[in-house]
Amino acid sequence: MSKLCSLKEAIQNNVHDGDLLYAAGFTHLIPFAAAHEIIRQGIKDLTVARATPDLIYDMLTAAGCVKKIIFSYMGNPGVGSLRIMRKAIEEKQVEWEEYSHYGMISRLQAGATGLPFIPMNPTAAPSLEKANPNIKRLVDPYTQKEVIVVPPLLPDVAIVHVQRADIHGNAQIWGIVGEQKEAAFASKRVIVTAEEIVDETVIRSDPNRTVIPSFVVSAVCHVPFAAHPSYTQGYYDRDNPFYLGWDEVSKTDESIKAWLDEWVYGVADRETYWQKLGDETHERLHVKDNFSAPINYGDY
Amino acid sequence: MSKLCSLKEAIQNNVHDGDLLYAAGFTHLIPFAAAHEIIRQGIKDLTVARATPDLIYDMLTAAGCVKKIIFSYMGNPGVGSLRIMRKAIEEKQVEWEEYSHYGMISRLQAGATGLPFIPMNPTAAPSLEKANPNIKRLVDPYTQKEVIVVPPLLPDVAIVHVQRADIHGNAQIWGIVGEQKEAAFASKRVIVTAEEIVDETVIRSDPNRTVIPSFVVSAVCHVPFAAHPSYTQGYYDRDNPFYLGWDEVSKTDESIKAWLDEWVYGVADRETYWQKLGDETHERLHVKDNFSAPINYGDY
Amino acid sequence: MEYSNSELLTVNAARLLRDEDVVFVGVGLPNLACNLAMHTHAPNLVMIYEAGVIGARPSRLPLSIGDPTLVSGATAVCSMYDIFSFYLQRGNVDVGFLGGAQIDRFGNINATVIGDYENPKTRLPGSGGSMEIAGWANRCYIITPHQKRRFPEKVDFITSAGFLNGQGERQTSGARGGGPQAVVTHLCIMTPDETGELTLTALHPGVTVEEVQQNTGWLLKLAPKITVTEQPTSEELRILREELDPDGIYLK
Amino acid sequence: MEYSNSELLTVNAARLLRDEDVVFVGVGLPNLACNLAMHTHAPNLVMIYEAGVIGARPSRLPLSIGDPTLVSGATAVCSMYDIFSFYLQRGNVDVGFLGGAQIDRFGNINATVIGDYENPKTRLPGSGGSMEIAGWANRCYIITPHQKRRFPEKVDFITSAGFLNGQGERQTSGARGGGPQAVVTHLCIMTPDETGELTLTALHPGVTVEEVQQNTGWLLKLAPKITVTEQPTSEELRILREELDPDGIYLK
Repeated sequence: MSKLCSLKEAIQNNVHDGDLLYAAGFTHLIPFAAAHEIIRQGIKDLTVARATPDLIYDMLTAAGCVKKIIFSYMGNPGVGSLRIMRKAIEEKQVEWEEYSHYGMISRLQAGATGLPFIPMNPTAAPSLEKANPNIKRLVDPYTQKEVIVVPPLLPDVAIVHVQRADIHGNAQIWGIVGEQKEAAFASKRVIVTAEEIVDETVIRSDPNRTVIPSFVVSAVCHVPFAAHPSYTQGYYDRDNPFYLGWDEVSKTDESIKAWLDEWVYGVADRETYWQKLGDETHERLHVKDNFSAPINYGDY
Repeated sequence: MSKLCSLKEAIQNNVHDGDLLYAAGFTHLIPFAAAHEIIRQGIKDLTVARATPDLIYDMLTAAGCVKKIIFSYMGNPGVGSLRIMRKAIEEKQVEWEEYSHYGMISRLQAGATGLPFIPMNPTAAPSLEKANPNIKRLVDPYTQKEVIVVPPLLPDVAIVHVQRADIHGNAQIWGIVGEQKEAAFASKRVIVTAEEIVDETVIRSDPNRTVIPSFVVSAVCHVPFAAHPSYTQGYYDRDNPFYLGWDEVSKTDESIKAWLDEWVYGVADRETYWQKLGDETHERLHVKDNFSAPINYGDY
Repeated sequence: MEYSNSELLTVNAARLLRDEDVVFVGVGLPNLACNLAMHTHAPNLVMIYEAGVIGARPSRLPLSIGDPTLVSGATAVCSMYDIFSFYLQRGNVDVGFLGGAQIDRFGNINATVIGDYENPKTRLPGSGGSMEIAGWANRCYIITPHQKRRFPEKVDFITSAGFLNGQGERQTSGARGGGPQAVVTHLCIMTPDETGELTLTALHPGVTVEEVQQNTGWLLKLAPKITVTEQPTSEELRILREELDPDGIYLK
Repeated sequence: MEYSNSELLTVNAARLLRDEDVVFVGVGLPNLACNLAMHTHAPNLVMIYEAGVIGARPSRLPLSIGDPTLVSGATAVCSMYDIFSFYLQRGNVDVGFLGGAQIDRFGNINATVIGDYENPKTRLPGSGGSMEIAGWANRCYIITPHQKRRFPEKVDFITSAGFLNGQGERQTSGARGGGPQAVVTHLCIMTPDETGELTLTALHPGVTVEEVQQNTGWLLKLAPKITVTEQPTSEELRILREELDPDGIYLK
């Protein structure tokens, strides 16, 4: 059964005002194309969860889509501050809920595996536990020592960008796999955007590579370069100048508005956006091939 | 730093009388060669843990190496009863401790991740929980409902057979990956046997495929066909007639002794064992090639 | 057309499956039933094996749960911890097939021990994954030959939960799955009533209520209306015999 | 030979690493320090990144924790849940590098907020993985410039634990790691005494105790014997400048 549709349709059908959204991808495969489509569709009051809000949630916040943010590290990776979200928190324009990376990922793991909590060992750091009542303690019945527990995170919708998927939604990822699997399994609905839509036989030629199975997927969209300015391992590089440039763009309301007008509202879809970036950028982000050693599954 | 050594050395240095042993591999990559070497070295009083004891622990029990068995399914897969272990339990010649598959694997997961317990949801089945005091209950602090918990399993030594490893111990597995990773990370010492010892560059050409990193490995041994009569995906098939034949062999003390004399005590190592199996068997277990679609990691 | 008891069981099990069901399947008859359903009314069935294989397309009859033919050509392979947690515990499995040495009045299954647990008369293989399948699959089906010793009023050990002692006891246990929805035997189909008690609801062609009762260890409740199952069609039998088990390993 | 403060920090951080250490490393100076150690006395160092990369061999200077150059040629890549649980929580990480906006007398770090948490004066990025690194790595090293505002007597928020309020409070917390073993600044090296209080144990060449004290927000304890660190060698500087950061991105 094909779940292939346009990104526009996928967002229309699966992302609604007030949803809890998890746009997955730790530093890699960040689904920027989907976020831009959410902005274009004017979706409001989202609770957005990510270990690292990154530029993707800075953009959603700037466009007024965000009511609340759940996170564990709010920075512009390798650059510095995430100005828009930081200001929104400092000025209390958004609500926030905060964890450490492992706490955040444990919440997803609990959601993805159907558990009411996941334990983690004590870290000795007391302040976040005091600030967030969702972080609790339990006594280990075997040693009588205390463990920290966090509750499941159960997003309404996860968006996951992948290297390749078939039309049913079976999706394969390589390079940094982050929390993609956990986000997909934890969520009620899953949108997959893919660099390539491949025949089912390609997926079936390497089943160990499959991270997300078709039956947890709601929609599959063919969106090359969907992760720019982040990257897709083996397809294109991270656009570091973009990350550095965002530090400037995000300094004033005017420059933010101008950027959104030009690069989000002013383009119809990712294909237009990519073409607009131009040849120099395409060339700069191009990567040479580097193939893995082959794997023999055997013909049984 | 090379950890390459003979299987004989690896067992001598890492498996001791009274150890808790986990020979990993759910139906696939079962490390029979290592078990035979343990028998040859006359190691005693082992506590042997595996989800499925399979023929490998039937053999260890027959040879008098086993004091206690921890398991979740004690059968000859696809054939029927595991006669030797079953008799040992019925006649109380060994101690035993029993879980469901998920309980067993959760114990390994807890051990491998450094947690004092892992929760699982209630299954409604009451009897095993009553029979095994290690299975406890906790109240979920978020919903006040009960969850089942099991404590970590922390073997003294794990044995893991893999398709390929480098001399440092970085090991890659494909096909059924079972509980190999969890067993390795849970254990104090890890012996890796490999169908092929490859150059480090082969491992580094596909880092997502690596299941076990060098620094948890104690010894690496080059042992082709180490999994016979189970199989190695892409290398050779499962020897079904052997599994069927074991049902006969394991019927009497005489036939068991004769088998051990001929196939374990009577052979020096796996190479001799494999040659002794003969051409007809080699041919029957041979598999044709079937390669995965290539993966481009990119040259960054 | 003539058919064996195994064929009858397999055909009736296959008919309980729906298209797009995600099925947690073992080897033997359940595997044949799933493949039969895929060849007939449920082409989009997804088969999951406890060894961590998803969407298997075995090109030969798998002889064990870890047969490599389950992996080559599958859509995904994951670890054992993941198959039980992300798939089964999370609620992603629609159907589980179960069997066992004893099945009782409330659909509880014993696959662990005959006699006392500490002093076993006969030691059986134990749970494997069946405790979790019975607890967490949305629907479970029990496939078994119908013999009196297999159907005691109360099992010696509850390896996998049916409805426990009935009357909603399963519901208060916290287990997410719906429990056994049907017991398919070579004589009949029994389904639980609202209290969880197995009730005779359908007979296979030519079988009488008396015959079923004689082979059951308690006074079996009868549904107000007992139907008769449609006998295996020649197409169903052809697929089983020619395509799925040509050597008659499971169906003889 | 002349050297910058960043070069001084990096060289002294590198010297704290031992061969075969498994290091949980971020981008920037810690990454350079690890690479320098690999090029000198610790060729078998294993670098782990919180993005899930093990044994990275970056062929260019990684500019973010998720730089694809960390993946190509690494020995292993795993999920974020796995890197924190199988590696860090399990105790497989020997060394963690940490930094932060504030470091206090007992080596506690604030990377979360200046001012009140609910009413932040300045909102900082937050923990990321540093809470777990500080808790669970066997040894932690804090690398930071030495300025008075960075070294208050007490941090506003303990993002990552040092020795809390000292006197064994960390030990009773249940955290497995040994806590910060040294704070390396561009002026000196401070190590905790038996109560967990940071103590001046070594000065960099040409730096005085007074200079350190003027840049520290409390009356800094002095070790009975304060040593002087060996200045960066020309070979160390050559590797840093020519091989590791030729564009001077981090070392200018």
